[in-house]
Amino acid sequence: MPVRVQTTDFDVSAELAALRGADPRVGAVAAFIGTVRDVNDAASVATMTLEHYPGMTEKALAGIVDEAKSRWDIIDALVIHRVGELKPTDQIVLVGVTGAHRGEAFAACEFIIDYLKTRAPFWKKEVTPDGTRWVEPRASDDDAAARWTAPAEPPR
Amino acid sequence: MPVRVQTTDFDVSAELAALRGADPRVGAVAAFIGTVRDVNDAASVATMTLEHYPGMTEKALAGIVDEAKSRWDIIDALVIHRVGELKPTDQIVLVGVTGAHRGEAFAACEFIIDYLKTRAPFWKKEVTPDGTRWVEPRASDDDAAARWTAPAEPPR
Amino acid sequence: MRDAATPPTTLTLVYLARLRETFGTATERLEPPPEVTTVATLRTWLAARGGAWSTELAPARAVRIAVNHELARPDTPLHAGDEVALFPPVTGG
Amino acid sequence: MRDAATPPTTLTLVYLARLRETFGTATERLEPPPEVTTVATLRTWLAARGGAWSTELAPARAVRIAVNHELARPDTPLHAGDEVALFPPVTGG
Repeated sequence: MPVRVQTTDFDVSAELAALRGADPRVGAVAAFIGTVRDVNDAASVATMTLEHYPGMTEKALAGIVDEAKSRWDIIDALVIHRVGELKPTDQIVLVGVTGAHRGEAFAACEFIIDYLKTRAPFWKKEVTPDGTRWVEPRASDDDAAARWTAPAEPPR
Repeated sequence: MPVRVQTTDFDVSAELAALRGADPRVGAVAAFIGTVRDVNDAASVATMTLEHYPGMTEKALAGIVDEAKSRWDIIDALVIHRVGELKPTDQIVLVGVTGAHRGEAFAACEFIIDYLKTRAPFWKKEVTPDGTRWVEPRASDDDAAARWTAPAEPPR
Repeated sequence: MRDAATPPTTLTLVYLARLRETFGTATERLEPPPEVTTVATLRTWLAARGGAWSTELAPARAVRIAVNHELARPDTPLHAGDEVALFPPVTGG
Repeated sequence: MRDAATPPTTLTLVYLARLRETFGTATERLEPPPEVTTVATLRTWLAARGGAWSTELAPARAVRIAVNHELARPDTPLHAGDEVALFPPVTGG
């Protein structure tokens, strides 16, 4: 159940290989990679800085992974999130989930990124031609996270 | 829209990096990797051989990718499927989808693997302690593919 | 397959996976009788060969048929030069 | 934060992202009055400082509050030595 916050980039192959280990029960790996776009809310983005709340971040991510493991029959899950200065096309976050079957792996992967987007203490500050601004939260992220609560079964 | 059938292994990082290119519109990459399990239908699997129908395979995969692109607002998609002899923990298939936002990328990725499982001409033959056997199709795969037809909107 | 030497009623049959093994052949060219105009009538005609053909192509068995690399339905028409593939439900991915 | 020199009513406040910038401080230790027993009463008491505090912590503003690294609700009780963080809705991922 590795959860990491780091300034450096990550290698997707190496991270997913480590997550799978040599476990021959794994039949499915679902993964999500978030990357920096050059446009956000109609403004062009030159660079962004990601800030977090050390101590709480790791606890929040571990809690989200634990919740995913309790909801779905998965084998393991991984979250790596970068902080510091990033530019368009840079990788921001990796979520990887292993399982015997793909349906549970996909659901858990999507759940983890949806919850991370609304519950893990990260904040983005963008540099645009009009100056520096804190990114506003998206209502669509709240909607995505709300899909996973009540009823007990996720909306698949 | 790369679609490839090959006997050799693939590197997930390199393939997803090529799929993303340097396109700064990409904000989300959803990926699925299928791997060989050592147990299938309660029998232990030593090795498996994947056969396909050359000519039709590429056409079927390209058709599934085109269908995904017409249904969801995604930027690009990739399918790599291995054939030949494989052993437990080997990678079988990679599906990667890029988009501006994660919801569409996840849906298209899951659609592609669900359709591939029921429509692309691949067959698995397993070597088990009881001898060699052709893998039987799963009803759960038919159910998964059927989720995407009628009603017109996929069940998200 | 559409060269001038091919009689207009010739089909190329392709058998894959378990069907290739049980039929003992991977491909054949054949000239079916005039009543074989669709995928369904071809299947019935092949099943009448008896033995493994009768067993594997019995109506209750799940058999997929592709014409010129596209999945076909029972009423898909056949034309001279078509490549017709018969195979079990797929199990890739 | 729970060392013997800390008075029992001392809280460590942490301000993050936009709130850190507008308040001009990242952290402070303070001793709130006895009526500050929950997250909600702490917020009201801080808002009464006026200026940016009043603006950013107005009831209509979306502010998230964590106690000891766990997201809290308005009725979450506060205890001596708690680390209480105030921040805008998160935007990671």
